[in-house]
Amino acid sequence: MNTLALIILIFFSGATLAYLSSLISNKLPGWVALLTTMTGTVLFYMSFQNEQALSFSIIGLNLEWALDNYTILFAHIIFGLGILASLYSVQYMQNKSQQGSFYANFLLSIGSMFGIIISKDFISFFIFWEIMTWSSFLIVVWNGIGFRKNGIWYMAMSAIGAYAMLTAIVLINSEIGTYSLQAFFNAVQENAIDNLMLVSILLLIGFAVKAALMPLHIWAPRAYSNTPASYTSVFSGALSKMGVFGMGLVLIRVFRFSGLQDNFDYALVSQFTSHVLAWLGGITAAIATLYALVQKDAKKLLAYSSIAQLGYIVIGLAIGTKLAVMSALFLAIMHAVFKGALFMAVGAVERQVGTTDMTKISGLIRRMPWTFFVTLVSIIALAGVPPLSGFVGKWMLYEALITNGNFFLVVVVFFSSTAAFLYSYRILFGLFLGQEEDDTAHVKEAPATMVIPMVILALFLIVTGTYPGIVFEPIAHGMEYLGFTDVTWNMTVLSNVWGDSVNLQYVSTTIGVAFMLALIFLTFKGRKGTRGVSTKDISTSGEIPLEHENLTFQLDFFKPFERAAAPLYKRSITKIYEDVANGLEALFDFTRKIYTGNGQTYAIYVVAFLVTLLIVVQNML
Amino acid sequence: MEGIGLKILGALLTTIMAFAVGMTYGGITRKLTARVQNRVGPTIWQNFIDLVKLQSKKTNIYHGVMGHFAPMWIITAAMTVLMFIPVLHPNSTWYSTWFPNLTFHGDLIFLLYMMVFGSLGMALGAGQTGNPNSAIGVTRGLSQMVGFEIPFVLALVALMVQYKTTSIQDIMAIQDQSGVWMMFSNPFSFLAALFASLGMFRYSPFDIVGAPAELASGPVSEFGGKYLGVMMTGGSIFAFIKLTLYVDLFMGGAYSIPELLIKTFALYMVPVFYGWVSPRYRTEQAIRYFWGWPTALGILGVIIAVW
Amino acid sequence: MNISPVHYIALPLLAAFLIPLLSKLHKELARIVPGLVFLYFLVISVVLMQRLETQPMISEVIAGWSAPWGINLVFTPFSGFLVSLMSFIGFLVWVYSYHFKKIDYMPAQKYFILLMMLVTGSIGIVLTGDIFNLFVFLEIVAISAYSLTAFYPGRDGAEAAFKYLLVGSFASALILLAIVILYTQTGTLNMADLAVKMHEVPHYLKVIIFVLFLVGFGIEAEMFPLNGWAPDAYSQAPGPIGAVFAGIVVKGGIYALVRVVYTIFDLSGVGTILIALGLVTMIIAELAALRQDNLKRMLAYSSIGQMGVVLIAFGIGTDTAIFAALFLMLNHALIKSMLFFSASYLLYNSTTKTIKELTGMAKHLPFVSFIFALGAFAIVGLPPFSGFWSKLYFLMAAADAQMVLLIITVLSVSVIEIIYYFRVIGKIYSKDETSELEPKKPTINSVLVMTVLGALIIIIGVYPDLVTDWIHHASDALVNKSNYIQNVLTENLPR
Amino acid sequence: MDFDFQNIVTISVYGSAIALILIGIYAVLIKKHLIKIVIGMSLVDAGLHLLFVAIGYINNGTAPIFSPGYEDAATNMVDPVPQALVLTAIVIGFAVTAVALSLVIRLYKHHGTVRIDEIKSLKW
Repeated sequence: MNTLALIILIFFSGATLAYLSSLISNKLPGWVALLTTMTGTVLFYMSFQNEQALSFSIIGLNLEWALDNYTILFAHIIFGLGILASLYSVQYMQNKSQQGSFYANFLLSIGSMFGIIISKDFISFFIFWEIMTWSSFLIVVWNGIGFRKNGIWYMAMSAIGAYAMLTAIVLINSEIGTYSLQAFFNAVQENAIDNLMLVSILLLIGFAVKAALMPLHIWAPRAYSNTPASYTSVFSGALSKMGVFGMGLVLIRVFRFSGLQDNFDYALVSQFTSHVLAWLGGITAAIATLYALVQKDAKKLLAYSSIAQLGYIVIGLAIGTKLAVMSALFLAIMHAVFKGALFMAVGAVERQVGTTDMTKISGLIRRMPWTFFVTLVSIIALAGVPPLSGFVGKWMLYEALITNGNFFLVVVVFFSSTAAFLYSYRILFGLFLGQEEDDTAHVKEAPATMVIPMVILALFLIVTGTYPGIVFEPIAHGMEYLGFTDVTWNMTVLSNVWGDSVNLQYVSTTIGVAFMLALIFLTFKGRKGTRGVSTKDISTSGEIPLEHENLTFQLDFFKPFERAAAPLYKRSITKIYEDVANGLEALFDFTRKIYTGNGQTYAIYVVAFLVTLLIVVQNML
Repeated sequence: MEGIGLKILGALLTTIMAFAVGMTYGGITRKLTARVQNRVGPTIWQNFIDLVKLQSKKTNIYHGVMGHFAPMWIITAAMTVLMFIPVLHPNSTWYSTWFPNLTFHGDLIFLLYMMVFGSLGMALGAGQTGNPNSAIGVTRGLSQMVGFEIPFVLALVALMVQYKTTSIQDIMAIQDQSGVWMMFSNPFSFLAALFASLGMFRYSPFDIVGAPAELASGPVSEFGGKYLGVMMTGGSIFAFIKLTLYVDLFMGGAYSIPELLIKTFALYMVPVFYGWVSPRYRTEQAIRYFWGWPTALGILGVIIAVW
Repeated sequence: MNISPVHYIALPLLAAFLIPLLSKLHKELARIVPGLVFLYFLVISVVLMQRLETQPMISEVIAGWSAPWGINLVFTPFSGFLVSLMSFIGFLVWVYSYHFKKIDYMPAQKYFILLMMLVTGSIGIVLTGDIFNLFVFLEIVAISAYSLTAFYPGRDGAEAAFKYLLVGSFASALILLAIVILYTQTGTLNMADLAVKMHEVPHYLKVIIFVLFLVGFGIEAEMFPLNGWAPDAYSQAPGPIGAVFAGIVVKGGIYALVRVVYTIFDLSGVGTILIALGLVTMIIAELAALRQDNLKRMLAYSSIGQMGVVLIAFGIGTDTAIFAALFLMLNHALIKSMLFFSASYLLYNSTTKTIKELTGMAKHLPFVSFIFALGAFAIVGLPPFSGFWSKLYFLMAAADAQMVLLIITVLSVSVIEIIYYFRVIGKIYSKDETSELEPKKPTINSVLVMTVLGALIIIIGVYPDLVTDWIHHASDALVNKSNYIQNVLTENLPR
Repeated sequence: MDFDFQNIVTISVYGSAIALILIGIYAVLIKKHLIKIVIGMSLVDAGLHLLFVAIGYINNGTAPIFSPGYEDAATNMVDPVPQALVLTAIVIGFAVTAVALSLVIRLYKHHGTVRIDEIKSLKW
């Protein structure tokens, strides 16, 4: 049997099995899920180097599945994160009810993500896309709380995206008579599609929803923050990358390498669209960052931060130069890693403490050191501070923007990355630093099966911070699939088109040496007699705080900044959407008043309709 | 082998010089400020004296791992940045013999990010001490940073876009060739950067981060002894770095140590002077300040650069 | 005994007559006999569909008069498709409602007889080849539908039934008038013959007749603005009857409309009218559904909306479009009846029947809630459930016809559909609060029915080829008008 | 010749058929009383039936029966089909009216009124 089909089958039957096993015991599904992801992953890694293809026909439509380098790149994200998340999940979900439905959807969404990337035709692409949507939707609403707020928006926005995509798909089919992706690309090359721009924009809308691009992002904060953390890491890490996956295909494969650049209209429109997208990405990043730093809930903060990070990725793809695309794909992978780790860490806090509200937690550093370590490393990567891998992606993005002449965009990006330090500090301080409260004194570190996946991700960030070439290799292959030729990369040196470069090995060596020197000095100087003190044991300007004096600082964390940036907070897009939705509903409510409930009115409608038709139709037919 | 040994020696020398210059400038500032305020003031060596005092004190308090790491992060960041910044002009004889440095080209983006590294460590350390005043100081500092980074980046982007390079050495070389300093050829960008430097040095009116009077020195309030000493060292090096960076970018770099000292001191006096005549801003006022004229100047600079 | 389409009509009529007598022997017979009839329906459907493999269609002459003089029943792949579907749904409804009024056998007897007549009438509409006969069957359907709507004395059934009747009587009057005019012009009532002689009719009269038919059948097909009765009737009739309305009765109306448009008339431009009407119907219905508090009314409006889509598909009129239309009808029949089945249990003890009362129902009724959710997923066209394929084909047809705006409109409305269906699911699965209602646990037979439907929806969704051949035959038969005429009129007509 | 008896009858039959239909429609659409509405519906039916029968009628035609001595009846007989159809339609109309009236009774019991505009518990 074909391995691709086998993997899909494994995930889908695993989903069924996980659901059924929950009827026996609530503990089983977690293990079933772990086993399934493991089998799938092992199967994939055993065979992904071989050429793989499968095609079959259903209801007269040809479906094709195949592996290529671009696919493999994303498959790494899906399987890597999938397996770690399912390992993490076993203990995380331990005491929760209804694990059957959770794990069934968990596996379904992982399986369908794999399905999306291996699809070489639009139909199976769309089918898997929708399965992914609804399975993730079911997890979003899985806890059954706040459905109206969280679930409906997700589903509605996803539906808008999916239907935009579906429109594009059927239009493509009506033009070229097939759903094959390859045929589509060929037709683009031959300029055989009349309304190519419409189709592309529709497709982009579809992908933009999943990539949470402004203004289609409003589902994301709620959806991300409402899912169990073991899934959120996949949701934000891998699932949102499906939007990136699709955007890459459209923006690069269609816009950049369509061979139609000589066609003036086409070039104009495609460039314009790319620019708009890039700016949308930038605005997304900026606004989402601003919203992230006023959040009180750690998960929500991370959710907004995900949106911001996806904004960077979209910018990279939209700019479309070699370096930009490389940075986008690199950031996509790194975002999957550090956001996966962060959500896991926050999930660990949630499990051990019971809440992710940062105004209620503080000072967990000594209680959960490993979790803190992971969070710290991931946050450093997220903030893009050297020597971790987040910096690599950021550097490439900046260089790409500057060398490409997008100088204002780079300022927007820089603004949002700088503001990102604020929320980075917020989450570190909010959860781990600050006063160690008595109510969290009993908290223990999360179990090993939860810590190990997080630590693996953190280590990955550290290693790729010095040797990003590990990740560049699959990216370069993937970019070749997209149409770039001779993509060069170096294991540890970053360089831009102007020839400027950064040698990461030097950087990390210097940092390492300096750090070690300082460490030795500080640790051994006057080490004897040093005593550790609690966070209560402080001197506020020489005053010793009283026993029950409140020393916790969590509320209104960045109030001064909020005040300074007040105009930017004034208009909430979510609010605009909600107003529009309410207005529409009122309009619809008015519409249905035509059904007055009086039988006679209905009879009058019949007669009136008859007369109207007689008049109108007489002229028409 | 010989090359590496020399390099390490050069690195040490650079560090020591940066430290000494930074400390001295701090001392001079204290003295000058006092004189302006009609006080006697400390000697200009007061910073060194303070440092010796701090290092000779025995530190009995251990605030936890982050508190322990915070000074290290600062000093690490300071040293690393120093290693990647051209202290002297590459063409100078001093450079090749005594300050070979570990520099490659001194990539600007890298430096921008590396400079944050220290603040982040500081913030984390301050956070762990549990003193709310420290955390408040940190949030103010970070917020203010978002403020002044905008004009600063705009200025840098203007340079990078205009001269199609992200390397400091290249920018210095360009100034060398044209014979015009960037502060004259790109005046708006220079002004924007200069305004940004006001925030960077955190003198009045942007000193609410440390807020000497009411917050017990803000982020560092819980640190003492060896920790505070190391932090001071790091801070001094950083002051030197910032000044050197500005000199490199806008004043054509320096060919010799005295030239460097003159240029940096001249630059250093700008925030100091500005501070003497200004009251303190609230954080949001500070941010608004940076997002106002400095940003406008920066944008103007970029537009001119692209033209 | 030779199996022929006549059995569809004759047997239930006989049974309806016999049931009161038989139930004197044993009360349970009143329940069992209709079931047997439905089962027999299934059997003859299978047999006749098989026979269609060898011959293009089965034209059954009644009372020895061959067409066009006598009344004949025509079993084409198209009508066969609908008849089988109706028989199947009818049978499921019977199984589902076997325990209906368990203790009270008199109402149960009425219920079953009326149910049987409802299904028979709809099947008759589809089978008959005679336009007046179609009218008669339409009236059989109507009268049983009125009675079933008013079945529960406690509810507002009578009101709904009266509105239905008021509008329905207009329908019958208009259709009758159309038939009268048609007869004066052509002198025949046989549909095939009518189609042949249609060109003799003056154009303006043709249009008038067409409009009369359109409005008349449009009432049964729930076309806007003729559908005011539908939500009332759906919500007031007993639960399973809602399924019958959505799954069977509407299909009869649509069939009649389509037969008139495609077979009898040769007017050009009808497609546009159908598209316009379908579009308006769909939009208004879905908008109305969005703000419904009453679950069954919501389902009814959704049903109307779906019928609008079917009309649009028929209006587009290409092969793909008709294929899509039939597929939509099939899916709608399966899914909507499943939704009605599950909704009746969800609302069992509720007095107001509002969505609000469903909060947290999933805790009490996990299976039924699951089925409802599955139905909702399928009806909004999420893959891999059966609704997806029909939607896809519909869109493909629209795209081939270059109707981009139409696609966008339909899909925008689909978003609304998703919103209101998922709201209900959200209520059901909400854990914020739970309903105080004591739900009735579903009986074993209803569980069976829902399982079968659910399984079918998933199976068709995963492997649509199971039914597509069938639908292809049906759509070919509908498109191929001359074939129909020729086959009905073959053996006779010394022209 | 213009105003012969047959013609007058024909015109008056058609006229009264149409009048009946119009009166019926008026009653259904305008009258608020349920019974009157039901009567209106019956009137529409009756008018239609009359119309149908009138169409099938031929002046001086014979009954549509083939019997000895009337072999040429086919040329001059009244069309039997409309009559057959009308018979069916009458039966249907009767059934519908019966159902309608029973519903009216039910409605009166349930709502305590027979005015259609007061029976609007199901709407929107």
